[in-house]
Amino acid sequence: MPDFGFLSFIIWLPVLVGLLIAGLARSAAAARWACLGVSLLQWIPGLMLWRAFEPGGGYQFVERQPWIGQFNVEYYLGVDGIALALILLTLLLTPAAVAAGWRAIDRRTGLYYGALLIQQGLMLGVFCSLDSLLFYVFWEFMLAPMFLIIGVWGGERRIYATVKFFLFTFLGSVFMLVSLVYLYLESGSYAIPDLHGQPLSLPEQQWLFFGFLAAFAVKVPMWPVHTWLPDAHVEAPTGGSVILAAILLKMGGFGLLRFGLPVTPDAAAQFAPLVAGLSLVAIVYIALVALAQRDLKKLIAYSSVAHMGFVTLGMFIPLAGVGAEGEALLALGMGGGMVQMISHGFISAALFMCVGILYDRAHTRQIGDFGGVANTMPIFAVLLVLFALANAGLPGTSGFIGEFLVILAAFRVEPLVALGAGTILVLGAAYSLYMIKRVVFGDVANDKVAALKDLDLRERVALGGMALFVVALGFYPDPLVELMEPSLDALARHVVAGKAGAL
Amino acid sequence: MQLLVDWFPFILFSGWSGMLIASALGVILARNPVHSVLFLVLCFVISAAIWLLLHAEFLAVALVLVYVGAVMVLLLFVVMMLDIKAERMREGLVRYAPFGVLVGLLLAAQLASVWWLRDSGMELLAQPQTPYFSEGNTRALGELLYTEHLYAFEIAGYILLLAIVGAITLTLRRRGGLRVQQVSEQVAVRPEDRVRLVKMKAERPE
Amino acid sequence: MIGLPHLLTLSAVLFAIAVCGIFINRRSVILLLMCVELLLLAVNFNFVAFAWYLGDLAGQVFVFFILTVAAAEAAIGLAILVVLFRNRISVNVDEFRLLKG
Amino acid sequence: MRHEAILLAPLCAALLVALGCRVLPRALMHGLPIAAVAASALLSTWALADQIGGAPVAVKLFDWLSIGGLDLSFGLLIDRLSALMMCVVTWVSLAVHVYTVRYMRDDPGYARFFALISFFTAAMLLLVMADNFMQLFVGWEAVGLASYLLIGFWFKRPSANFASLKAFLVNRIGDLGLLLGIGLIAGAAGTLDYAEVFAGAGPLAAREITVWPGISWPALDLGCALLFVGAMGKSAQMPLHIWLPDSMEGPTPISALIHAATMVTAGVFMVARMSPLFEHSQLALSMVLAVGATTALATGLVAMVQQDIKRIVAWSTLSQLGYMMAGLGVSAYSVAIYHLFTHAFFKALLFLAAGAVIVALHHQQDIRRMGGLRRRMPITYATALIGGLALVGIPGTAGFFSKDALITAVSRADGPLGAYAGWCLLLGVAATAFYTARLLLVVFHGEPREGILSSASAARPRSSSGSAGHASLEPVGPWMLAPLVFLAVPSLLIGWFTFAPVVLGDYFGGSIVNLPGGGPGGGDLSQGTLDFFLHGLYSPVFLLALLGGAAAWVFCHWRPQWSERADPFLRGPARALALGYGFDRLVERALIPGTRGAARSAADQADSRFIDGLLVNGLARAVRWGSGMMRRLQTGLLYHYAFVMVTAICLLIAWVVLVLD
Amino acid sequence: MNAFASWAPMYAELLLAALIPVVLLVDLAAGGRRQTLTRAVALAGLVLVAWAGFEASNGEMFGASFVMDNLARLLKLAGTLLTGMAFVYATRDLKDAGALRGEYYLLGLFALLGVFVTASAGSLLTLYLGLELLALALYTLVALQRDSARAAEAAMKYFVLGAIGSGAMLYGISLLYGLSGSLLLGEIAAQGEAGAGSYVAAALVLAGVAFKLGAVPFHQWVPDAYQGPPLGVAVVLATVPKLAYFALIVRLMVDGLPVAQEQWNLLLIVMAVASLAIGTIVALSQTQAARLFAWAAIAHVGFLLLGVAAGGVGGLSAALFYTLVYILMAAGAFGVVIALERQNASLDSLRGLYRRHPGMALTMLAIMLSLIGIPPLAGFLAKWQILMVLVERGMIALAVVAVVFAVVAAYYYLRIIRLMFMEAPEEEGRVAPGWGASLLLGANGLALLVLGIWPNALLELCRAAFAG
Repeated sequence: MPDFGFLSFIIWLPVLVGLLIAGLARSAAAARWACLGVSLLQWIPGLMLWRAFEPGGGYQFVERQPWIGQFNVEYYLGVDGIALALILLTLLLTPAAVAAGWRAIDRRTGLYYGALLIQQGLMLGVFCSLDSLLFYVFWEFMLAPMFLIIGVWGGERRIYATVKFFLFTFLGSVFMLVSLVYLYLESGSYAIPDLHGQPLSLPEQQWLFFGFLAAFAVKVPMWPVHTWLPDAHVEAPTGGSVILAAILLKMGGFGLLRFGLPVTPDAAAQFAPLVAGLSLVAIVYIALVALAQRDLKKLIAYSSVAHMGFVTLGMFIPLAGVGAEGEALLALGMGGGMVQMISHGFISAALFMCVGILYDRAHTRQIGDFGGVANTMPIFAVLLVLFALANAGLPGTSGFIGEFLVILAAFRVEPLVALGAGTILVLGAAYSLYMIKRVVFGDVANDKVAALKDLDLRERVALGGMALFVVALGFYPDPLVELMEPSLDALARHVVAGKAGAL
Repeated sequence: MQLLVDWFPFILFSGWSGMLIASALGVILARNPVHSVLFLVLCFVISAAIWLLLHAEFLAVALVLVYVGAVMVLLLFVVMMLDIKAERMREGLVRYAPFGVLVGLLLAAQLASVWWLRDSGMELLAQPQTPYFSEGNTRALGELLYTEHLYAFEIAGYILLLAIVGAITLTLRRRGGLRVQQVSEQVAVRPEDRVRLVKMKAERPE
Repeated sequence: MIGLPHLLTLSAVLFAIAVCGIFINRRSVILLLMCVELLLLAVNFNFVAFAWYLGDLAGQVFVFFILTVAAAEAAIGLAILVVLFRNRISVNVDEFRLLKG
Repeated sequence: MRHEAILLAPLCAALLVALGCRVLPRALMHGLPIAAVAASALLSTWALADQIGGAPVAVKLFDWLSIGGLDLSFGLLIDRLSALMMCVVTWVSLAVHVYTVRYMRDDPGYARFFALISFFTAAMLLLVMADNFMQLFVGWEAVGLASYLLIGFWFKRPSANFASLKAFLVNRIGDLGLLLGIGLIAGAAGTLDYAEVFAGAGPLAAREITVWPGISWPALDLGCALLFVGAMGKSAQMPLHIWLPDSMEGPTPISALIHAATMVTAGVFMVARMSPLFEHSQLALSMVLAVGATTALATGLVAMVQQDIKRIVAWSTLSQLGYMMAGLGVSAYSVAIYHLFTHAFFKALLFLAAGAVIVALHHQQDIRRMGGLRRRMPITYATALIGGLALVGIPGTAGFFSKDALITAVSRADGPLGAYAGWCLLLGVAATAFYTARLLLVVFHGEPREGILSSASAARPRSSSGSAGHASLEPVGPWMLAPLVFLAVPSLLIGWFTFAPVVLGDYFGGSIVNLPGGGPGGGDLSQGTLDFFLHGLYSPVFLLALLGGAAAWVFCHWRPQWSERADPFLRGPARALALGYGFDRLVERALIPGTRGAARSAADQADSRFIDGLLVNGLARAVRWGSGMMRRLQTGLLYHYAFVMVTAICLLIAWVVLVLD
Repeated sequence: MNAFASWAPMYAELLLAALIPVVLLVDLAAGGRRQTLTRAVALAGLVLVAWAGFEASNGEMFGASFVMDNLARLLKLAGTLLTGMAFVYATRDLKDAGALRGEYYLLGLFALLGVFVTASAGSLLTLYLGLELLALALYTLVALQRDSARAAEAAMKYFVLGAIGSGAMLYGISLLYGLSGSLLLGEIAAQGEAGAGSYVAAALVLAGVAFKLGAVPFHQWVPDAYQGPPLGVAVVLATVPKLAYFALIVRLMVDGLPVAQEQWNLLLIVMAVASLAIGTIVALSQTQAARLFAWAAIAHVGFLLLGVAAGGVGGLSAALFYTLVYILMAAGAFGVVIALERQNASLDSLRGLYRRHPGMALTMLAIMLSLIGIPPLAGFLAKWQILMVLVERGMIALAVVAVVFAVVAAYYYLRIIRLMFMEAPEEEGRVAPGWGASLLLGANGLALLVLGIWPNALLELCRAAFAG
């Protein structure tokens, strides 16, 4: 691949076009189409990146320029398999998010689509950054468009929700900033590879780890700092929910893989039981909470928390019991977590779109207001059932793989943890299918349901595409895993080796 | 006798100090603002006297001329002009006086104790160096002012200019601060000039 | 003999009186202006004392400028007072609490 | 390629029908799946033929993923065990497909139904042909999915929705066990490939798993127990059996295919498939035996008092699954699989016959409203009779060979558990005979109960189209009768050809492992088929069967009033049986409300009120309160400000003088 | 020419000093159109002053009582720029308030001269005079709206408290003089003798500095002084003087005090944290724009004092960067509120601004995000540098406290964003701030972004101000 800065291109194209749309778009249609066009156009460089990427080749497509010379901050981009997987996820799902708001967003359209595109660029920036300050820049600035998306186009309590979202995540990430600053002063560099290599004593690692954990745990979100998520989701417009659930949450997991584990491996191992324990609570307890929800979006939001619990569980439970085969085990767990993230990206995005479709038509999200949707919206019903089942971790859908791998990894360390995590098999099915039972099945419940219209072409394409990915990934995840595996292996080796001994 | 000669400045100083403090207290405690002003004048005069003991003759004279002669008169003028009466001040004063006295004593004690109790970084009771200028205080000051401190002198000029501009700006009223009836305007008034109907949403206080 | 500590103590006492005058006074604003003058007088005492003690005229020069500034300050202060009086027909400190919170 | 085709043909048919459900002509809607399944069945038979005298075939399909030292892939393993299962699955499926053409004729979800049963067939084949644990699990869940969707096929019915959800969730509990078992094996063996795991079973048996610091268990004891939990869920062993009776809410062909012949036997198949592992764990085998034997008797007794024709057969299925499990529990894998094999035919037959009756009676399912159908539906009656005889195990029928062999094998087991199991199975035979005879007598013999039907028909909307009584029986037609006949033949005769090689001989070869020191197995039950048949005529089993049948005849046909006279004595037990021992009540009154309550309190109290309300918003409120308080300090009074400043100056000086110095 | 060249370090002051009487005369002479003309002359003059600031060479004059160095140059240029911005922003508001007189510009220039003198002060005397020049100009400015009781009250409070503050500082200065025997800062620093007297001096000086900056517990004048006068005055108050006060800290406390920095550091830290906490928390419940900005300013002062407390070239340059960026943000924020044409604007007047003027709302968005400290806006870099020096000095706990309050502070900035974008406007109709103000506002917002993305030049300038 030539030296053309593909990463810069995919980051800045949407940001610039987004600014243009936000500032200049006079008609709603123009904003919409421009946004969709750019988000689809982004697939081309994405595809090229994927084709040109060599798994096992370390960081690739590296762009490196000095940025703030005085503090050795660089404009340093590059991707490994982990980042690339998430980049592809982002690229794939943005058009879906655009499509989700096609009709529902009827005021300040330009600003909305502009914000959406900017958001995409910033998210890609997070995944591409190899300089930790650059990472932080993208990471934080992401809050702004999302704040607007939820706050301007959200539901009734949108202000409460969006402020909560902003403050919660902001509070988490400032601790990360302190950690980064400390690391810079230790190593003299903000470059992530340098931070990985920086030897640190155990007490240092402990503090730094908590700094990182604060940022990423909120984003993931882990129990008990998850309460912003249901509110944000319930109030966000569909497109915002899609972005939020599908990509934004993944940054937490990505951050842990980029910083939490490799920079402070020994502390991560030391606190692994804690994090794994919190993840387990998230899985079991939040699944129960989801079971009791009456609002569709809240249900899916809580289910997101439970599923993201698998991500953190997969990353940390192997560390709690690293033995002779620790590297392999850690790679397994992290791989499970990564696949879970990708899969959850598609599934939750699709589920939120489904809810959005119902909401656009019936203007309610209460489960009790529906019933027998299958009678009036058969195609929709089929897709919703598919996604619900995928959400319940049915094999053959992508939802299964991550949970499967994580449970395998967990069992090797502690069978009882695997048992606890495995309850998602039952509880996940319970809340997903109980929802299906009440919403989709049964006789037509009321006039609202009777008046529902089935999916139009745009919705069919969007949801169908995602269904395709969910199933395809479920049956053939090998390309995805192959993409990430060398990076995960290297990461696992690095983490298991630890760094406190180097001092 | 020599003792008396040696101690005479000190005795003077002690007496004037006592009077100074007393009249300073008078400034803040007097019932009538006019009395306060007069106490303040007394303060300045006593201070000028003390400064004479310290070989600051020009400043002593300037203090009396500038302060007593100009500033204080101005003050007195304003007090008279605004016709401020001395009334109902006591209740507040009495209620809060203990705090005030406490804090005041504390502050004075702190500022002063430094020089008596601790190693302040100076040999305090050493002999002062008198006289420290040869050809008269005024001349010495003048030489300093127009050479070394010329820059400061110019700035001071600007400060005075500012004071003039400021005082005039704030107080000079060319236009009608006077409450004059404009009959024509009153006749020509329309309802919408006076009453504006504003739509307001009921809002919950945050 | 007059020692530096005596002078410094005197100025400290004056300073304290001036400062206290500002906050125990609940009557008229004009007293505040007087207290400010008193405050500057206390400082002047310090400078004069130090100049005398150090044998350095710079202290007296400083006092000269302080006097100048104090005069300017008095002018501005009185102007503000006049503005205030014109608006409120009062100089009671108690009544000036439009701005708070 | 032909091996892959077995799997792919029904899958493709399912996809095509699903995608084309709005455009395909009706003939293709059923034609495609039937052709695909037929092809699959023929190819399976070919594969079986290959296997007899041939070596196992392994086909690698594709790599699924490989990470952390774990290589997972899809592949097919066709050995004698799976070939036999493939034949069972495809042939029964074919029969059911054909039957469905008439059965679902008027249903709006015609295409959906065909798509789903074809999909089910493919999923079942995936499970059966798996060459590794992961794929087994995928198939396992896929058949569960098909079952879920088919039980809830009539999604407008609340009862069907409830039943499907229940089925899926109960199955998921079992699946959890299976998944954990797989996890254990992956951890202990480092691979999920059957061949590699089984080859390493010996060393695996010596390993211990630390469950909690300080507590260790032998790896295979725990692993096999967990796997068996999976089997309990899918094969509906007590106490995870509760979903199966309710699953009768689905259309009858489904009950025949999924909930009688194939899917529910997946657990039995799985245990047999894992025989190399189970053989190493006496504990797990004992568990299998105890659960199986208990289920066999207890659910058989329940079947005696049911009134719904499909539920009788469903409870009967539970009982028979218990028999199979019991057989597995004594290491008689081949016998158990053999019973699975024969049971598939005769139980599918019984279900399809029941379905024919139901259709004929305009979807009437209560046997108290049937009667005297013998003459009106002779073919159905004849085939049902064959199925019934086979189920009871009348010597000479297919059921006889498998069941008698099973009981014989179990009765040889040692120890109190063995004795308990033996008695359970024996008494179960009497119960089987009773309910089978009762079913046949009440439905086909006696007089038609017209009045009852007509009054009931008004109550049941689906049957309201037919006019009163049997006078207007809905004709069932050849599409339904052909499968009945097709299944009746093997139900009656197949034992004669297959008993010797499968049970007595070494048909399964290496696909099933019996350790020398293990249970009795099935190899030396008899000298030969005829010998076994003759012995059967004298065996207590046959005697008990006759007794049970006679009792049914007396109470249900000859002197029904006697049962009323016995009522005071039997009411209590009968009620317990009718309730299925109260498992459902426990679930409905304790488990579901309990979970719901826990969920509510977790959501409302712990999450909303405590974490979000008290901690998150409480903090925000506290800050805001503090803001209001501090704001008051800004009084607006000049002297307050000055006082604060001067005090602060005092403090500053005090600080520097006292602290710093 | 030669004679002229010898004045090179003072070019800016000379030009400004010349400008003031010119503006005064123009204002007197110009009659009816005078505000516009006065403003034009003042702005043109400021351009010249800025140019002179560039041209002026480093050096000392008048026996080191005047010092021109990199720091002074940077502060003067910033002051000139900010004064010009304030003039442009303020005009409309003052006109509405009936306080637009030529004297406004004149007093602004006086204040700027005060800033210049303070920034270049090399002796206690010039420092004091500069501060007083500035303070007297500000007192007058606050009272400029003569018919407003609020303005007069604010002016009186500011004046009296300011007198206490500068009195305390002056008292400290007198002690400094007495202890060292010199008025020149360089000589005082060289004494370097610590004793109880110098501690008291340091405490008093610190009190004065804290008062000027508005640090807790000397902060109470700030909200009242911001809220009382018209916004056009508040914008000056909030921006330009901060530069002088920063110079004051550096010249007097860092360079001048004979007491080692460690000894008053703790006090500074206590004040900084208290400012952060109280400023942030009280700002949460404010409803008036100016008052909110005032409390927020107190919090920001806490942040920059932390940088000073960390000390060293790093700490001071971080604090300088913070100051410069902060006043830019404050100017922009006031500029937007002024453009809304509401006297004593309550925050509600920002409602629905996006609908009334999208460009201005976006500008305000950038400013608010910058104030919160969201990268890549300049406000983030400012906070980040402070954090770096804190962590570098091992004050990690302080860094954590600072960022936590930054998060709390986000709440009230978010409220402004919320009002602009998520609420319906109180009144319809487009906001028309005039082309000059619009252009400048846009540039102001953009500057924050540009400085955030390409901060190297400013960073180098800030560093050069101390490293040289």
